[in-house]
Amino acid sequence: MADLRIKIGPMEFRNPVILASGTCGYGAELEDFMDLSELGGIIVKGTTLEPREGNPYPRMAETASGMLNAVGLQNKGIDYFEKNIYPVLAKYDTHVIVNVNGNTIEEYVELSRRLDLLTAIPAIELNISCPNVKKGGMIFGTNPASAREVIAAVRKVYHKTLIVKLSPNVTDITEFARISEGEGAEAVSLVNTLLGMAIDASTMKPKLSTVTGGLSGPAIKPVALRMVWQVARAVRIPVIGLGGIMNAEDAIEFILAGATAVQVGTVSFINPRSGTEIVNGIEKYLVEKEFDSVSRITGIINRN
Amino acid sequence: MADLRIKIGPMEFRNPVILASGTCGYGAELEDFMDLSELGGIIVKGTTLEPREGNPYPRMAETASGMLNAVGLQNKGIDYFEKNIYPVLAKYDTHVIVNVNGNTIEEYVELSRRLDLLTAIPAIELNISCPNVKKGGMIFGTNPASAREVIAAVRKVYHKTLIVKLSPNVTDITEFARISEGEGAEAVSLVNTLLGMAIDASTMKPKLSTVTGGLSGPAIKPVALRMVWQVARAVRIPVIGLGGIMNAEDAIEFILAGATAVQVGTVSFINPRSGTEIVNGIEKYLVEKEFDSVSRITGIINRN
Amino acid sequence: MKKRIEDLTVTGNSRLAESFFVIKVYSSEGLPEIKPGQFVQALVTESPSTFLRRPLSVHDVDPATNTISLLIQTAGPGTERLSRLTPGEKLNLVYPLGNSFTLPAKGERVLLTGGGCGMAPLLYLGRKISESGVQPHFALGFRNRSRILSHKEFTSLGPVYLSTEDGSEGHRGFVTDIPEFRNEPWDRVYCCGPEPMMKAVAALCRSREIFCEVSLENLMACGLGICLCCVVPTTSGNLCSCTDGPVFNVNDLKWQTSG
Amino acid sequence: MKKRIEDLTVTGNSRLAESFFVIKVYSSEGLPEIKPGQFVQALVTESPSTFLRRPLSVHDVDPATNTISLLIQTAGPGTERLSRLTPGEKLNLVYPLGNSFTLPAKGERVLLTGGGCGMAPLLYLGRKISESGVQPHFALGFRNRSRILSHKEFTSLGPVYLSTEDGSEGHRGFVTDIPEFRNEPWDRVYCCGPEPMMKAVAALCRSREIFCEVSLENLMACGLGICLCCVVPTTSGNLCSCTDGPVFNVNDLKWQTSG
Ligand SMILES: Cc1cc2nc3c(=O)[nH]c(=O)nc-3n(C[C@H](O)[C@H](O)[C@H](O)COP(=O)(O)OP(=O)(O)OC[C@H]3O[C@@H](n4cnc5c(N)ncnc54)[C@H](O)[C@@H]3O)c2cc1C
Ligand SMILES: Cc1cc2nc3c(=O)[nH]c(=O)nc-3n(C[C@H](O)[C@H](O)[C@H](O)COP(=O)(O)OP(=O)(O)OC[C@H]3O[C@@H](n4cnc5c(N)ncnc54)[C@H](O)[C@@H]3O)c2cc1C
Ligand SMILES: Cc1cc2nc3c(=O)[nH]c(=O)nc-3n(C[C@H](O)[C@H](O)[C@H](O)COP(=O)(O)O)c2cc1C
Ligand SMILES: Cc1cc2nc3c(=O)[nH]c(=O)nc-3n(C[C@H](O)[C@H](O)[C@H](O)COP(=O)(O)O)c2cc1C
Ligand code: FES
Ligand code: FES
Repeated sequence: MADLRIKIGPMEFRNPVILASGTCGYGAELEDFMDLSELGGIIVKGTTLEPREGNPYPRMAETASGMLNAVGLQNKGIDYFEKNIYPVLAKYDTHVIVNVNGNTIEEYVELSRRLDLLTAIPAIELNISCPNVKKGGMIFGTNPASAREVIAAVRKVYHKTLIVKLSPNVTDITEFARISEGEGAEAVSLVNTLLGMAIDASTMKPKLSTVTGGLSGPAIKPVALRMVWQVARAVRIPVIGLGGIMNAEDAIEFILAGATAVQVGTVSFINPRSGTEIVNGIEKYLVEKEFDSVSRITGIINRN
Repeated sequence: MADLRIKIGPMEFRNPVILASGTCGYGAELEDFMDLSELGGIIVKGTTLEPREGNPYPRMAETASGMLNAVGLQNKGIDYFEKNIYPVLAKYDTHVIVNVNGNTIEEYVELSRRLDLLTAIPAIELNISCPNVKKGGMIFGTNPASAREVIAAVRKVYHKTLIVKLSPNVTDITEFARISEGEGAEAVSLVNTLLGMAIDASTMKPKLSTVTGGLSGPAIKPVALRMVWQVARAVRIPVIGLGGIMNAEDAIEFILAGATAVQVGTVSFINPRSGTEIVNGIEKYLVEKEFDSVSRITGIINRN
Repeated sequence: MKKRIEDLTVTGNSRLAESFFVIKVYSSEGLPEIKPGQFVQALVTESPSTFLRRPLSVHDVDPATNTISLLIQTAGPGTERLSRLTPGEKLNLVYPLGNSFTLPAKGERVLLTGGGCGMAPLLYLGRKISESGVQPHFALGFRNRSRILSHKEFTSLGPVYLSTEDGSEGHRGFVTDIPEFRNEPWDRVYCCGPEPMMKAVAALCRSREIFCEVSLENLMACGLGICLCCVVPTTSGNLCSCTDGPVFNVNDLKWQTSG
Repeated sequence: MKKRIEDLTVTGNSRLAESFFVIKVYSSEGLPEIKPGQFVQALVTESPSTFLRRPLSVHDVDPATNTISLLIQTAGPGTERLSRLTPGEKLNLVYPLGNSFTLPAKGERVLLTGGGCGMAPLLYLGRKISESGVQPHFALGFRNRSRILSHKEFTSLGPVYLSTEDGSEGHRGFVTDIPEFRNEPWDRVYCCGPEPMMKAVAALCRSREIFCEVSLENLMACGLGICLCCVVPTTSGNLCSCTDGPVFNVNDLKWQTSG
């Protein structure tokens, strides 16, 4: 038995495995495959103040060891969320975190304020890195001044655990991590998708209705791992690592690089019970290597 | 028969397929597999003023649909190049381009000056994007002011075709393309490798001696294609696209996105005759689609 | 009906025609209830360019032997690999997924129409309709005689009308050109096939006010309603074709706008 | 000697021991000249996690049947896939690659030593040495009796001395503990095996001033000298083990510094 518990700000997580936003719906969709209470937490779908229809179909293209998506934050808005989804989420025996999105700082702030009041949501993940919307999203996450402004504004109204989700589409991701830390975020999560594109040579057209989209899956793991390693050395707040994790070994690599916790995203499309399999795999690894807790291996490659 | 010829600055290329630097040695290594004169050109190994030993072994790690390398510009320096390699290259019936690297602006300038004198080298590719060296390299390619300075300095002493090779590890690659254009480069090539990393969970150690390295191969194709598309819309000079091209279809996608020419890199490790196969595949595609020249499809996805 | 992820065992793989084949897989756990129109998400192993699962309609179910049939057309590397499955190999499925066709009421006149791999869901649908005491009729369309798939099992359930584009067998033209389709007073039409076929069928049914359900084949990543990639514009906004579909009543689709 | 890229046909796949197997492949074009110590770069298909080719030593060559043998140990997904090759399948190779062992002069006393998949190049080397009129001796090391590979073909070429780490067969210990190795006046020692074994052999040979060549198994991307990933520090700087090697005289290696 190894101790898998980890802490992020004031929150204790049963284990370091969290389902990533936009890849686990509201959790219920995966309940046939695993017991959500065996996970560290789930981060539900990207949510906005107003309902959004998202981008036109086609929104998806398969790529080498990965996929592009251009969903564009389709969701029913916070009113619907509060009334119809929150009551269900409130019953889950795992941390439920909401991924917060906006076109403007005001929208981010208003949404965060509303979520601050929902007692069963102990944390939000501020998404300043969505590449699939014209306004907001990645624009905040790729400009240091805008990032600082939106994080500071949300921090003022949001009193629980604030996680900032960073974009990999930047020259120096540690700059954004330091800004997050400086503005009082309890943690950063990285990476969101890499901006990519696919073309169908036979039709001579882009495969996505939006031309560009977000690349996820194992293809991006080397880049994500590098960024997690860089950020873990640059800030003291916990780093939540993700990007291409397919199994426990991948998750462990992120932890060795310095991640306190990990998120699993695209893999859920291929193996809808991967979340709990990864929890079990991490435990098995620790036992085999004779570590009594996951914290013993966090960032171990940086220790000497 | 389709006309495959393309132009870059004053140079006419037989076809748009060029072997990428660092992945084709000095060309001779691939002559058993293909006739170099059937290619548009070859860009030989990254060259520096002084000889370099490169980074310690291990320098390579396989990743999902790609690989990381941390070669670190191992080469024998320009003196050796002039004496022993240039005479061989001078006999090739294809464009031979040298990939130019330095720790300092002075080194870039001095090397370019020397190459300006070598009549059989019609162009250089200024590598401001190598992620595998501590000094120089990507540092120039990720800071707009430094990029401008080094390009301007080289432009002053180099009178033939100047291609600037851009780094994908930036927030906005079009900025660097515009700087290259503004400082008088005849073309830009992109992308160099993405900065990545790999860890061996069993040994709990990084797989590369340098921890981080450059990611290449199909994994990065969606990102490379997106950047080529962005840059082709941002500048008027020709764009040479590369990153993850494995076959003619991939090459065509880059051309459709706006690339005037393409480079083939990592694929040569797996299929050492891919260069000419891609030339033939592009021709076949054009014939099937009834285009009389490759220029008819360049950037076609942007035309309406 | 709980969804599950399970390794099933291939018990058969038979070629129907150039590029079409039927795979049979056996569940040692015992099959769950599967409704007509539902689909599976198949994991393709040993195909380096196939990253995601592949959605495939349930072609037939034999509860007695706990066997599912899949009718597959080779379209690319994923289906190509599936075409080489041999008895004894495992096929990992996430299933059963999606909604289902609405069964007819007693006494209704129903036509099941489709072509190519769109025939896949129609056999099981026909079987269920037949079991409910209603006689299914089938209208199947093909490019030409050599592309016609064996349809013995359809014939055993009800009358089959054929069309080929070149008239080399059955009626010349599309399924919508089959006289029985145009002239008989159908109460319900069910359709699965290439998009142009489904749109033509939908247009015909609308004009004659016939109840019509189609099964869409939108690109899917998850099949579970968690990626929102498979959306289709409907009168109630963008819906997931993997959970709200793949079966839609054509009156709910905004086809006029999407293509 | 021109390198080529060619689809060869698998004509045999036999298991030698738990996780070791020998693949035979046939060249319909006729084999080029292959020197002992050279290797091939094998393309692994149908293994999604195997992106690069896999370097494998030439284990044996039969010019009469245009057949190459490869002795392979299952180490991960790539070799695992190769272990499932069946006769008739194609195996795409880039070959012949690398330098080769230096053959002994008439009358020299030569020992070929290795263990595990390091035995691979020693059979063909032994055959070539034998053909040149020199008697090869073999010293083969294994973990224990159950890991010993069949070595009939070695025995047919010359005396074979065995060691096992636990003494369950042959001499207890490593190859360097075999009395014949330690005591006989060898002129040349050739070695291929795990790095610790090669270092021990090299140390012994250096101390006794015996000519010693080792075949390195550095990680390779290209095998052609174009990626510079496979370097080994030598007295003449970093050299590519794929073109300047894989065979090196131990006196040229800077092993003391690299680990
Ligand atoms: C709900 C549903 C049920 C399906 N049922 C069946 C079935 O019973 N039998 C069957 O043979 N096929 C069926 N399909 C289609 C099948 O999923 C695709 O043919 C398959 O995914 C192609 O995979 P591939 O790797 O072979 O080809 P790829 O290389 O992925 O694709 C080859 C070509 O097919 C196109 N394509 C891929 N997927 C789809 C799709 N979903 N719709 C339209 N075009 C596509 C691609 O754009 C490409 O042009 C179904 C699809 C859905 C969504
Ligand atoms: C010149 C040369 C000749 C070789 N000859 C043979 C041979 O005749 N028979 C044989 O079985 N193997 C040989 N090898 C080693 C063989 O190439 C590797 O075992 C193989 O590439 C592993 O591939 P994989 O996908 O099965 O395992 P992977 O998943 O790639 O690797 C599994 C494990 O093996 C390690 N590994 C991979 N490649 C090497 C390597 N080159 N050296 C050391 N460790 C490695 C990895 O780090 C990992 O820990 C040779 C290697 C070289 C360079
Ligand atoms: C279909 C899809 C939808 C996504 N939606 C969101 C989202 O709403 N908010 C967000 O922060 N990230 C979103 N992401 C990004 C993932 O949470 C994750 O950061 C990314 O996919 C990289 O991780 P992975 O490779 O494990 O999938 C989405 C990813 C995918 C594939
Ligand atoms: C082993 C290796 C060495 C490389 N060396 C150089 C180099 O010296 N100079 C350079 O500009 N790019 C170098 N590159 C980058 C490639 O030229 C190319 O930009 C990159 O690999 C992306 O293309 P690909 O995916 O087709 O390989 C190297 C790449 C690899 C894999
Ligand atoms: S395929 Fe993912 S939501 Fe439908
Ligand atoms: S493996 Fe590429 S140079 Fe040796």
